[in-house]
Amino acid sequence: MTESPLTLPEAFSPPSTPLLELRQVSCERDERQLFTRLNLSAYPGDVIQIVGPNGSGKTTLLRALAGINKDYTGEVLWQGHPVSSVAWEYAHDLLYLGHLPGIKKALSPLENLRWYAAVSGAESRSTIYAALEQVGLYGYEETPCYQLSAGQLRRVALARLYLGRARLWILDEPFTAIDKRGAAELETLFARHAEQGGVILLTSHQDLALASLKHLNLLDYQPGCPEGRPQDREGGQGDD
Amino acid sequence: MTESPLTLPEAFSPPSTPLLELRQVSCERDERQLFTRLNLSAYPGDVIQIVGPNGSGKTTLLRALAGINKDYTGEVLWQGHPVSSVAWEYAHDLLYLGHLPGIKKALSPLENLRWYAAVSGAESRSTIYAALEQVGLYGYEETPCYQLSAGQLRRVALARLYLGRARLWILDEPFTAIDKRGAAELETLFARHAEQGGVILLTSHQDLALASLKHLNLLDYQPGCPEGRPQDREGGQGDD
Amino acid sequence: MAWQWFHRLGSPRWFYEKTQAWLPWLTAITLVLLVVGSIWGLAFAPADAKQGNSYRIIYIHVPAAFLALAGYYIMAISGAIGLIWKMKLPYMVMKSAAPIGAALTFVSLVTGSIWGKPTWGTWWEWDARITSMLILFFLYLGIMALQQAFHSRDTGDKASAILALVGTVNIPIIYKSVDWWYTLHQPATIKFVGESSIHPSMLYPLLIMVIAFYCFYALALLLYTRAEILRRESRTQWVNELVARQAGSVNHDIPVKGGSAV
Amino acid sequence: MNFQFDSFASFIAMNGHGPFVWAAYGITFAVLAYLLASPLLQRRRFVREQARQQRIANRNPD
Amino acid sequence: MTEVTVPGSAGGSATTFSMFWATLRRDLLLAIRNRAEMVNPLVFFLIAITMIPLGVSPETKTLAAIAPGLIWVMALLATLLSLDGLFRSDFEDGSLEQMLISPQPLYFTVLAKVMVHWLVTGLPLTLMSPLLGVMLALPSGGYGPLCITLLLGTASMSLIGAVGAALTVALRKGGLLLSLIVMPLYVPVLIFGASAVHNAVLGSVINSQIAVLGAFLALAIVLAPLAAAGALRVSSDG
Amino acid sequence: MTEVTVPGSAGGSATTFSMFWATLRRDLLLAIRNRAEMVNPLVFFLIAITMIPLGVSPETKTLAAIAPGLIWVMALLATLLSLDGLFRSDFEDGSLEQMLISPQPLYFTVLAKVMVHWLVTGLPLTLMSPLLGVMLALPSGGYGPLCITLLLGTASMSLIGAVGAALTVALRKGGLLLSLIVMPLYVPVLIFGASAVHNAVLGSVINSQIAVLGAFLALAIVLAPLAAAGALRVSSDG
Ligand code: HEM
Ligand SMILES: Nc1ncnc2c1ncn2[C@@H]1O[C@H](COP(=O)(O)OP(=O)(O)OP(=O)(O)O)[C@@H](O)[C@H]1O
Ligand SMILES: Nc1ncnc2c1ncn2[C@@H]1O[C@H](COP(=O)(O)OP(=O)(O)OP(=O)(O)O)[C@@H](O)[C@H]1O
Ligand SMILES: [Mg+2]
Ligand SMILES: [Mg+2]
Repeated sequence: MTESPLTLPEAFSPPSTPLLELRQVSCERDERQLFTRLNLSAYPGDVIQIVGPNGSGKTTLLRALAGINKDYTGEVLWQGHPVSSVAWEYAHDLLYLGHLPGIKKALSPLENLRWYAAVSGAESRSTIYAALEQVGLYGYEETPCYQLSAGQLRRVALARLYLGRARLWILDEPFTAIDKRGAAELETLFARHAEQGGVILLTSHQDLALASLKHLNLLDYQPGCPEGRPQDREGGQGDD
Repeated sequence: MTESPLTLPEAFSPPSTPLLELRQVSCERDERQLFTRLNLSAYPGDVIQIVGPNGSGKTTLLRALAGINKDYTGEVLWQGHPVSSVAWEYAHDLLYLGHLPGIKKALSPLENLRWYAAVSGAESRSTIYAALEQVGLYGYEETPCYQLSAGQLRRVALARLYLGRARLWILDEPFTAIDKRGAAELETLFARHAEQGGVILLTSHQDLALASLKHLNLLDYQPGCPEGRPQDREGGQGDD
Repeated sequence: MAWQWFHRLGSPRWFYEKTQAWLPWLTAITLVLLVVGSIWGLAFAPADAKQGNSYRIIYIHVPAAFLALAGYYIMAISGAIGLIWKMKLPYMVMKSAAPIGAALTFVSLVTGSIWGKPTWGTWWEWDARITSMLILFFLYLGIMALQQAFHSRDTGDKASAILALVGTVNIPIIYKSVDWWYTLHQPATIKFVGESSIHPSMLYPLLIMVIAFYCFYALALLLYTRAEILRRESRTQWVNELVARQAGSVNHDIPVKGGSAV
Repeated sequence: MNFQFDSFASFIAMNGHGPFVWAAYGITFAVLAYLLASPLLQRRRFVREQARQQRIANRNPD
Repeated sequence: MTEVTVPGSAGGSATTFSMFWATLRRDLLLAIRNRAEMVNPLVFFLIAITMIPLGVSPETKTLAAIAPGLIWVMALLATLLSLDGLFRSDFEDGSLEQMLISPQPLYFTVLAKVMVHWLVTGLPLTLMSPLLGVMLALPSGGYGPLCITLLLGTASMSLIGAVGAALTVALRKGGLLLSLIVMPLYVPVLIFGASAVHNAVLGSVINSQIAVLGAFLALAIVLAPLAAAGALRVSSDG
Repeated sequence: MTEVTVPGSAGGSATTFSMFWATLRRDLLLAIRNRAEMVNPLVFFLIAITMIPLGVSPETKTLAAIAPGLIWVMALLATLLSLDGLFRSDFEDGSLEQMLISPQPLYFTVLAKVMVHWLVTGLPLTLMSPLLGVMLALPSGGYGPLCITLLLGTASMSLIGAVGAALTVALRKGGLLLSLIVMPLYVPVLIFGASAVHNAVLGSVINSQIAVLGAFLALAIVLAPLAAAGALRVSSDG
């Protein structure tokens, strides 16, 4: 449609152009400034954990980036282009998992995932089975989802990570209700996705073991913060 | 109403009679055995973390103990009496927080807590303010709850821990969506409650720093498990 | 002694094995009575002076209406037993009774409606009895829908038992009020024929058909309940053994209707 | 007690009320037959399905 | 009737009624907070009645003849539809669990919720009915009886409906299943209410109908919250 | 109309219609899975119609006169009430967010959902209407026109209602607010539909009314999903 030179995952953008870039993004809710002038450059291979205490605006930021809520100021660039101009490519390369799992309880995990697969490019039945096995739901493929526990339900949603081909993952507290082994497996998956040139933005109140992890602390961008700090510090580089 | 000699928190039951005791409790859902012949004795001062992978039956167990779902077999004793015979005293001494926070989004935290306070014995307005400050919601007392973030909403529910006088706390994943500082404060609160002779049963996939913590692993009580093990092991004593 | 019998009712297995022996007898009696009653009513009972031959519908219409109402109470009472004594079997009976009762209500509505065309010249009339029958039909539908709406079978059982009990309190009230409503509005043109005008030669086949419908009801209830027992106890030892015994024969020959095969 | 009709044909016609009477009886007996057949069919389907699962269980005993 | 003090509670004591008052207050507060939702049954009533002249016929004579019946039917539907949310939101946010395990009797909690429901639907509906009577050309003798019967009738309907709402609380889209369950139970109320208005228009005495409606209400106040409380315990465990 | 391949997707390609078909399939599956809920609008229709004689009068003459109008009004209400869940459950479980950020055009997703809605409510409603006609003593000339107008009318109403459902998706108890928004839009459909049946009973030709209903439908198919898609984007951000 428009010119977007690199759409195949094999062809990594060179480190000089970040895959996703935020320039001076600010957000307010009901007249209260949540964060201001946030800058962030995410290169292929980056896993960025957004941290900050409860109510600091992590979910708000992620929803803004996913394009669900559009009232922020500043620029968001996808491969150097404003997201609004490459909306279609951006949507294709995005996988967002929010607080809500997006799973129909009346359907089975298989049926739920089949819909997602059809939406994001047809996947074969066996891929879905494999994904469900990966998240530890072997044997539950046909169980209606209302019979699953909190963690199992969450795992159905997480199975989408094994299905899609999206390069940018935006995950809001993906570890909620997931047991330790499941969390470790997820981290392995994150590492693999990063290796293959993907970008992950996630929030979590837990510490991750991931080596390449970068942190973005929303507290650094609060309006009360000393003027100089946010500018000095390149977003996604700092570590707390 | 009936004879229950010790109802004041100052008068601790001597360690010989557990506050809460489970004898051979089994539970099945839709013909599938989740855990069988579970034994547990919780003495005043015990903090027991129930662990087990996703779908192992933690929530089911907690809901059964709270009296929300009654289809289990086996005996649950409160201060030596079957809970059904001391239902009123038990309900008075119980505080249950489930996966769902039980908070009305249209009301403010203050209004929500006032209802809970009235239900569990009248508390003054200032106590509620203090509780809200304790959970870090100072300044949000009158904000409608739909404007709160996931963690803040959870904190409103957790403020009930600072309000009630219940001795038995049953908490299903209380750390969900809570940031690190909040979690540490919660642990301090747990320690204090235990010191004062309370009992806490909780689930969480995170490790707690609490010194006196005991673990109950539901996997030990799965039907496939070697016969001897559950009996040998006194519930709440083992550590994994 | 009596209580022992009552508590045995709580055991689906006991019920299943006990009723085994009754089935052939019940089937035979039902079929004979149905055939005799129908033929007598259709061919040998005299024609009605006013309505001619259309009145012969009475031989199915009235028994169906009786059973529709009685069936509701059977259902509600088993639901109550289940709630009070926390037994499994009454719930299964209750669940089985609902579709049978609804079907018989439907039969009474349809046959009445068909009867209405030659007698009143219209398929439907808001007569008191008809109206209350229609409302009974809705009560049945509500109970069935509620039972199926729950994911958990136990919850569905208990919830529909509660609804059936609430309905029991209401049925007399509904009947009385509909009756009152109709006498208030009664259009002059339509009336059921006077009550006791029926001649004995017309009455005997009717009695036979009423008994036949009661037997039929018992038979259908047994069959439904037994199927339900198997489904609900499918994980138990005895059902597994029964299936293993059956497996060969079921695949090869067709089981005799209501016959001795299990 | 005797046969009320002159012929079999008039028995079927019932002085013009035949369609109504026969329709009523037909529907009724269809419903009654359904009420007997449906639990029997359910039972048969159940036994088949259960037997199938037993065979599977016997084949791979784990 | 032992007055029992909460163990260790500082000064206050949770009597059987504290839950009743607290729930009454909270639900009223919620209703006020969601003002826009509160007027919904009224608006539905109004619009449904407006549709009738459009669909049926605008002639005064026809309308006058069917007015008492249709106003009653539409009031019934409006009550019915507003009932769906009675316990639903408590179920969804977990408050219901908390009510179930509370030491206070559920009967009074249910009663409080039903009372609030009637205050915010049945009562305004009744107050609005004369206006709709004018729109449907109700003859002048009918207004008083319309209000009285609706006052008693909507209260009974709120109570009976609570049982249905409790049974369907765990079901998504329970709303229309609720209709199926509850409508047959509303038949007596509808019959006596509508015919009272009818008769009043024709000039008869309607004391007996009003007495019957009152008796219904008394029965419903005693039994319906009990049944609803039982239903809540059963169905919320979905 | 460039055929675009998903970057990196192995074999399959997500065309504009894949979402349409997938959504159609999923929603039909959901409807079948929730069979009991599916028949609810029908049952509502049936019961509401039953209430009318109880409230108004059982006399054939009275009923016949108001039958066409009331059947239409009740069909309208049944459609309206079933609309509430159209996007609600998707909103509550987070699927809606996923639809919004999907690369496929929202227009087709909405169209698929509305089609399923009509298939499981409007169509069966139409098929059941003759039965209710019998119960309300509708004169014989009215049955054909009743079916045809309901067929066209319910489809338009599903489409128009989708806009309202989209606007109210983020509101709890949106159901009755939905009525308020949508009912005025239903007025033309109701007037043409009911009067067509009326006239047919009286023996007039009704081609023009049917043509108007058809034109409405055509317009609604083009515009309503567009409006609904826009409304979803706006309102789901609550
Ligand atoms: C509680 C339910 C019902 C009962 C107990 C019942 C019973 C009876 C009885 C005993 C008769 C014979 C009347 C007589 O000869 O005195 C009768 C006649 C009749 N019933 Fe029903 N019936 C019921 C429901 C219905 C329904 C639902 C319909 C129609 C839909 C209906 C339509 C008729 C008709 C058309 C006749 C013959 C008309 C006449 O004798 O004037 N009935 N019914
Ligand atoms: N309503 C239900 N009907 C049937 N089975 C159910 C139902 N709810 C839960 N289960 C099953 O019971 C098992 C235990 O569920 P439970 O919610 O107790 O797990 P859990 O230990 O709390 O898991 P998690 O860590 O994911 O919260 C699960 O395997 C689930 O599939
Ligand atoms: N709909 C809303 N209207 C107004 N303010 C809101 C709304 N939603 C959230 N907020 C406010 O915005 C702030 C940030 O919320 P957000 O959900 O982004 O926090 P978060 O960082 O994700 O917190 P958590 O760790 O608890 O999930 C909070 O202080 C909250 O009060
Ligand atoms: Mg958040
Ligand atoms: Mg759990």
